[in-house]
Amino acid sequence: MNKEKNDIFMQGPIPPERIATSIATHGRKYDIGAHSIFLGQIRADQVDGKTVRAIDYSVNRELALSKMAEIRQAVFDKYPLACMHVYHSEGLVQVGEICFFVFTSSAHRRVAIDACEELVERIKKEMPIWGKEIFEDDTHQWKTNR
Amino acid sequence: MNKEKNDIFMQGPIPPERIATSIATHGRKYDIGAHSIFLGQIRADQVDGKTVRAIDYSVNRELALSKMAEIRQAVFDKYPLACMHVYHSEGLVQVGEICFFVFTSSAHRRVAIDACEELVERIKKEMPIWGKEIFEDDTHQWKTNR
Amino acid sequence: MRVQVKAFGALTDILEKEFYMTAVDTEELLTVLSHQHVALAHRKLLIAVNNRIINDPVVLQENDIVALMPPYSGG
Amino acid sequence: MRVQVKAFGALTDILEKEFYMTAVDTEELLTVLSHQHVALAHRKLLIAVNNRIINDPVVLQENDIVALMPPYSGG
Repeated sequence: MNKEKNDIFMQGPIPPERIATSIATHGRKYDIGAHSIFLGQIRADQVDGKTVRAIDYSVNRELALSKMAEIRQAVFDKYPLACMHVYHSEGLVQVGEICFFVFTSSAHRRVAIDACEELVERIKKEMPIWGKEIFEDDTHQWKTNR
Repeated sequence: MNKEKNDIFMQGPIPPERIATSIATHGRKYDIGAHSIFLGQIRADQVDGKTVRAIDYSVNRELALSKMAEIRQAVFDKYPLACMHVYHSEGLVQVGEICFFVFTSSAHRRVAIDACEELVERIKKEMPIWGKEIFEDDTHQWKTNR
Repeated sequence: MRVQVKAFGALTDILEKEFYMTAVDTEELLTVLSHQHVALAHRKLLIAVNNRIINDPVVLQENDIVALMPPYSGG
Repeated sequence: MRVQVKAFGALTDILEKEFYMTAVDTEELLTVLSHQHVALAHRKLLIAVNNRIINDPVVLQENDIVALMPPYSGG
């Protein structure tokens, strides 16, 4: 599958270097005073004595990309952001690895912080993504969001 | 000046690689599900037709370190955090560079996000740090926080 | 009408990921599938027809794509 | 009492960063400095004696360290 415009999905975990690169890139934007970043990481949750070793993310890609375009537009309309970056993993992500990355930048901190939080909540609630928690014995259960 | 225990001050800008390293280090902590990060960056503000080219930060170091210990303890007491990292620049930081870095990690997102925001607000308000805005013509004015 | 059905998330433990079936509308489609797969009955589902979420049953056209989706759990 | 005074932030445009002076208490210290440096009068200041912020005037001991600080502007 080709990288489409506005595709937020990365195969497997999101590398920490990606985050450093995003930050370094914005050093050239002199109107930015604040960045807010959220990272989701796979937890080794215990369920009935079994331990999660990975989450396998699947996506309704077409629906997801149009929903993301809608969320992106709504957040840009609401907040005077200089930048917005969103990545979400697709496929297998091991415990301790990053599966979700939201990055907002603005002149002042309030805007970046609020927009970042709103993106995190909306993406978790509205994006057609499903996490399959894989236990150490290779059985699974489907993640549910609170 | 030696790096003391709990010293949050870095000479000059905070390198983006530092942030990537912090994130990568936490990949070994399997009880973490969320990281929240705030970054302050030097803005090329315009004041009466002059443009800021850098901020020179000075610190009442002894007071700052005891205040930081107090804030750190209060935030750890209030939130079940897995980790907390704070860096603030001392000395000269050019526009586009990072001067302030707050990083919190926890099992669930709410805690990391709220703790990060509280740290940012408390540090800006309570830490004896002063920013001297240096203009392109080498004149200066002292920064005031809102 | 013959339509393509795509199953997502936990539904892929019950249904094939993609298959074809015939139904007049989304209500009939769900009724038929629930009879064939008991595990499907009383499940909370989101339904999209041609990548548009529907809240009420809709009549199906030939070659429509019907996505059956459990509650989202990304992030 | 002879005390060490340390000035911070914008005050370093008015005062030396570190100097010694004699005063009975912090109130006298401020009064003397304000007479010497008009720019200091009516400025909002935080005062720490031996790294402890004081809200009311305190009597000074020999070798105390008095920090004079304008409002903070970190971050």
